[in-house]
Amino acid sequence: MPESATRELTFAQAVREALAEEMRRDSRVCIIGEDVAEAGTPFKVLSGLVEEFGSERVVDAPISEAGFTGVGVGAAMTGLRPVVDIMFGDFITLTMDQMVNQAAKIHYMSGGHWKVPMVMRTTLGATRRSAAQHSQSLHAWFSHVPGLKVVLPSTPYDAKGLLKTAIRDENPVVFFEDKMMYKLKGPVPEDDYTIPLGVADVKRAGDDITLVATSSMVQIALRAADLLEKESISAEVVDPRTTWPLDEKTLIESAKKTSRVIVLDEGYGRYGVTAELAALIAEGAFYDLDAPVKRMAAMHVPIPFSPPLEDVTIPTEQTVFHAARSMCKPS
Amino acid sequence: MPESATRELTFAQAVREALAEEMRRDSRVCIIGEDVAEAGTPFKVLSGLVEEFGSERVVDAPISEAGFTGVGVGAAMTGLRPVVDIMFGDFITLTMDQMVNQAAKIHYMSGGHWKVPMVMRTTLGATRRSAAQHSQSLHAWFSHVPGLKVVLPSTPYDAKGLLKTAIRDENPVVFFEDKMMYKLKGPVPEDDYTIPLGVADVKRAGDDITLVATSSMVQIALRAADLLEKESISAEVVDPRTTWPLDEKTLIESAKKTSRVIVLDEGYGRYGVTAELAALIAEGAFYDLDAPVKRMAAMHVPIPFSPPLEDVTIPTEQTVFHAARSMCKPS
Amino acid sequence: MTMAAPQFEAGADTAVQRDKWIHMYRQMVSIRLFEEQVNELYTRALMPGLAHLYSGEEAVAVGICEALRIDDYITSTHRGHGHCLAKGASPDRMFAELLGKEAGYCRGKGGSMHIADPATGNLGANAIVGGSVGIATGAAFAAKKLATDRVAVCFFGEGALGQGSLYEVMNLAQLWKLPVIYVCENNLYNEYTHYTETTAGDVLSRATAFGIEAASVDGQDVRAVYGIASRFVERARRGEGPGFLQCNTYRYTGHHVGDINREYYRSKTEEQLWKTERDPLKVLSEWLLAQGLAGAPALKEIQDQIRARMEAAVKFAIESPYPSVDEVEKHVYA
Amino acid sequence: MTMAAPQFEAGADTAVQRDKWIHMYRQMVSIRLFEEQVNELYTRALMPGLAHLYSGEEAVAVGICEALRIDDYITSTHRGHGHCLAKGASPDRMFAELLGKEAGYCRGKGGSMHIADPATGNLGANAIVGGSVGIATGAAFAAKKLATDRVAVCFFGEGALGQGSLYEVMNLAQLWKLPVIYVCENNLYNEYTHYTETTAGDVLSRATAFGIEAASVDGQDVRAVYGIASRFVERARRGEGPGFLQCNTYRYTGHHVGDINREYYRSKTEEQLWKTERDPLKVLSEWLLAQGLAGAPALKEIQDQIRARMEAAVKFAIESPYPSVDEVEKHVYA
Ligand SMILES: Cc1ncc(C[n+]2csc(CCOP(=O)(O)OP(=O)(O)O)c2C)c(N)n1
Ligand SMILES: Cc1ncc(C[n+]2csc(CCOP(=O)(O)OP(=O)(O)O)c2C)c(N)n1
Ligand SMILES: [Mg+2]
Ligand SMILES: [Mg+2]
Repeated sequence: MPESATRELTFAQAVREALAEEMRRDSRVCIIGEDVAEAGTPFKVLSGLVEEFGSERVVDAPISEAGFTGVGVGAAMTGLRPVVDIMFGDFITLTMDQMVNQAAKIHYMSGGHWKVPMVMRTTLGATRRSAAQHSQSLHAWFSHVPGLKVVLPSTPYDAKGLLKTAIRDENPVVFFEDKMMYKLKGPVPEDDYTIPLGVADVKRAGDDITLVATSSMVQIALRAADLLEKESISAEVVDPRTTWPLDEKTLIESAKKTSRVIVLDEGYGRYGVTAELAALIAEGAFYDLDAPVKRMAAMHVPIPFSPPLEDVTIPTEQTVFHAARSMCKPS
Repeated sequence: MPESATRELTFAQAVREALAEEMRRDSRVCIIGEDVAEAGTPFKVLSGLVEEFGSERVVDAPISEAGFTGVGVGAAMTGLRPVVDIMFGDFITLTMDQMVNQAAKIHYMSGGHWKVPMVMRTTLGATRRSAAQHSQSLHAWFSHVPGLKVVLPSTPYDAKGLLKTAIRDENPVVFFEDKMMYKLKGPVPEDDYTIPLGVADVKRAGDDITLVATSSMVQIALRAADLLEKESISAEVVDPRTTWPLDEKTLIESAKKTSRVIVLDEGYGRYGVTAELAALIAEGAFYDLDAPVKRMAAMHVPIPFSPPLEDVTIPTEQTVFHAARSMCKPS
Repeated sequence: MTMAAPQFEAGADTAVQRDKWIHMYRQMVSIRLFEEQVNELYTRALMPGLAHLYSGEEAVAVGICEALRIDDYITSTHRGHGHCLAKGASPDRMFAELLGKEAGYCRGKGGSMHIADPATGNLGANAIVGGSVGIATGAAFAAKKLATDRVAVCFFGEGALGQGSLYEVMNLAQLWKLPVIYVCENNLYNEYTHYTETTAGDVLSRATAFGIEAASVDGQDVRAVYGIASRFVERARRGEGPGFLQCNTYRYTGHHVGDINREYYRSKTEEQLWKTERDPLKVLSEWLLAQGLAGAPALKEIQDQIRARMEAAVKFAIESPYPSVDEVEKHVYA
Repeated sequence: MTMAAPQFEAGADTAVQRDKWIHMYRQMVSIRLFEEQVNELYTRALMPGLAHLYSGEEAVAVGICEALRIDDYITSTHRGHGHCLAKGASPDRMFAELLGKEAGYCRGKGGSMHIADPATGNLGANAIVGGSVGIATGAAFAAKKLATDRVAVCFFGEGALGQGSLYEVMNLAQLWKLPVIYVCENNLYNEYTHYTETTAGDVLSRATAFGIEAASVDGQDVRAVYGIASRFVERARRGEGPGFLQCNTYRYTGHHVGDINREYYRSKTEEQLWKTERDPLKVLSEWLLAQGLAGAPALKEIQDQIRARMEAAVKFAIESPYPSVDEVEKHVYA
């Protein structure tokens, strides 16, 4: 973290500040989405932006996710730098053609002649009692697609720095925010800063086991690490921060150092982010691992509404703690 | 394979026969898609079906993939067993909301009260010089989603038996056919038979290395095994046949037996099918593997049009042969 | 085309007619009081998550569903409690669902936005705006292929006019002459945005462009809704194809129960005007009184009965157990 | 509204006008002869994959693109060679692209269905039916925000009327008064299915429902297309919002070069009739001759020149090298 003065901001404030700064810096940056203007989105993440930048740059759209995502693609090709707001990550289903068949491929298909500098901001994360269509974490899909970059910030500091980089990037970038983290507070420098995409962050150093965690799971991993410390187990928490580009080196080095790894992600495990991370580490640290890489992710069920059911679908600090402990101290 | 008389059929004929037999068997089975009736689809897979079953059951639809997939979902809930035809796998982007937010979740969200017995048939596979929007293999996305089953047949025999099972299944099943395999011939029994979903098939037994391969990659793996044999390397080729349900046991047992594994899939490797298979095997056969599991899949680029470029994006018998040989006989 | 409320059907039995209107009154009161309890549950922090109340729009669901048979299908929305009750669901199992209890319609797995019930033809509420247009059209497709003479009604808010899939399925429905009726509940707002800011051109033309018969109706007048709905339903049942009905209505409270400060997007005066001038319960009860079909005490008694029923239903739900945790992995596959 | 071809503009310079029509004739001949070469390349197995020929539809692309400035935008389709040439692309680089060569517009990476060219405002052909409607609308959005006074034209076949995203973006375009023109090339067929089997209701109403000005025009008469297109383009450029233009036309050959036996979906008589009665080259050349604006030898000379140019372009493409294999991983990210 840079040395300038910092304040405590919430995750939502950090996102808003990143947008406001980039909009001041570059008049081509605009926002398109549902209820983004006066309402500032249901999570109030964008409050105040329309007041500063006007409704020409903070544009309320009809409920047409495919349509306005496509508008974002075309606008990005022709001189704007749109930030497209998809209210819930579950609605990216409606944008897959525009993101995958268009945005992701245009630069390549045109032999490098057109560029699509756009950002899609959307959410992930369960446990809000929002049921199966408002609780998914579908970032694995976009991570699978060449031409897209995928960002998963886990702190206010990372959110701000990564979002600014994403907006300045010349490619389509998908930025996933955990709904449950919007109120999380953390230090954010007052000065301008950015964080490069593709650089993992060791959120906590440790020796006995590596917890590779993304987005919402970083906080879970950090709390599990606290619990582990009380049992004299030293856990390293590594946050890739972007699933693409992916900082394979940092992940593998940590795995080699600790020789035990749990990978944690709130998406589904199967054919998901934990699969890639586990496969990568199992290959890259093959000769150093003392135990198989363990994957912890959303249970393979649609997210149920009923609270006691929903609560067991997602890894918690307790389940991570127990898993890590039994890897380190097999009974 | 059962003992009844067999004939040689092409993959396309096997698919057509499965559909015809199930349509004769059950009047609720119908087909909805673009150019499925008189045209019999661009690949002519459905030729003759409208003549036998009429345009009430083989229904030509407008170019509205989201719309008629949704119609399939609703029709499946209320008494039909629709087979929805999505001409190219690249167009599933348009159906993601209906498949993932609706079809996959309705049984669960309704507490088990509604069912969605539908099949989506679509394609995968590159090297037809069709460029980036007609060459993708996006089956990893659906494999990631609880509530869906995903079938990847690799021979005419499997195509017929698995499609019949898929049509009789009470859940939404996505059936991916490799475009390049439609003309592949193989023996198919004359009698009625089905193949359960979730049972891998050892396509060739071997001792030195396991090639786990899906769909189009099975033929590549078999040809590579032939080449390996000439070098006295005995390769086992295991075809999971369905990515969900997944026959983990057979995969892991083979890995334990040979202690070396290559996983092959024509989708993108990253965050894709090879990631899941590799992670699974690395975990399940952790103490038996002599080398890291090697993943071979589509290069992480949009599929280029230019033939010399397209050709290098997909594993071939040569690249698989070389990879396997160097795993077995490190130089 | 805007429809006026039908008067008594000439020559029909007056007592039967009266019972019908009184039944509709009961249904509307049920919805109103159900939603009052939901709000209460939210305020008392007894309900997990949020809910979108149907208060103010009762005449739409009731007017439409009374024109349907129990085996006809509906698809519903995030604002679905009204449709569900109007189609015949029981409040106790609905409250149980809202609280995530095993006795709920979906065993607690769906919650407010996903109530579904095969017994009343409810194909399910849907939390994706426009998410059910294909399902309703597909149910009509099956009804036609299976020759069951069932009809499907697709409820959606005017916000769903933004979703392209609506146009895809209207095209299919008209091409294939499917028995489906698209019911656009125009309550003026998509969440926090007035619909005129999101909706270009003319609403009915969006259906007539496909050759679909379309009409607008005063959604606060249950008799008007019922009248035009009956016409569309019978037409569809006869195989004459789909219909599109815009019901002009208003939601009394927030987009969801937590949407309390609404003045940045709509005025209190506007809300007040709808409540006092256009209240669907008032419109019907005044007519019933004026026609001498019911007296004030009888209507009061209906309200009391229903209030008691709702209180009992809430109690039932609160006291019901949650599903056991191993339910979580059931019903992923049939 | 169906538009007739404009006559000479009163008081305008006749020589200038003549040059304009002759230029359009050249452009149409270029497309026709380009496609002949493509078919030839396919038949001689020199072209990888397939291609969708624009023959028969030349007047649409040319009439529209002549109404545009070079810095205006177009998006195109799988049947895109005509749009590309009409917007000013050069045949040699197009053929090179069709053969997957490095000299191609996309360095061989796009092929027939993805030709794109910033220099002529070509945002790209698209192999997803309806896939570019958002892109064209977005280009108009940017033009408006950046106040460049550019206009975007979105070409699509009538098959794209089935795609919901078209309706989503038409709503946006009209709400935001964007300078975009949706050009529906109605050539009667979606692949192997007549469009009346896939298209309910009335085509123009699908745009007017959103308040968008819409017109139909004889797509075989380049002067008619040019006339109405100019009006729509100027209107859009003045900030008066989007337009929708249905151009009635016909593709002479198969859906793609490999679609040889077509009689199961359309008759040879129908094909013959369009070719003899409504050929766009013939319609324009007869008018030029009748008006005394050109003589038969001059027109013949144009054809010969262009044929020679196309042959040279094909030769260039055939002789050009493929990109080097390490290009495969370039341009995934900018
Ligand atoms: C595809 C999709 N986009 C956005 C949302 C978020 N959302 C929920 S309700 C709503 C507004 C719906 O307005 P309308 O359709 O008019 O229904 P109303 O709430 O007025 O009944 C929005 C935008 C959603 N649920 N689904
Ligand atoms: C989304 C999508 N669905 C289906 C296809 C396959 N397909 C390619 S062209 C075509 C027909 C297009 O018809 P139309 O839009 O009228 O264009 P035309 O070929 O007549 O110029 C179809 C169905 C596709 N490319 N994209
Ligand atoms: Mg509304
Ligand atoms: Mg056409």
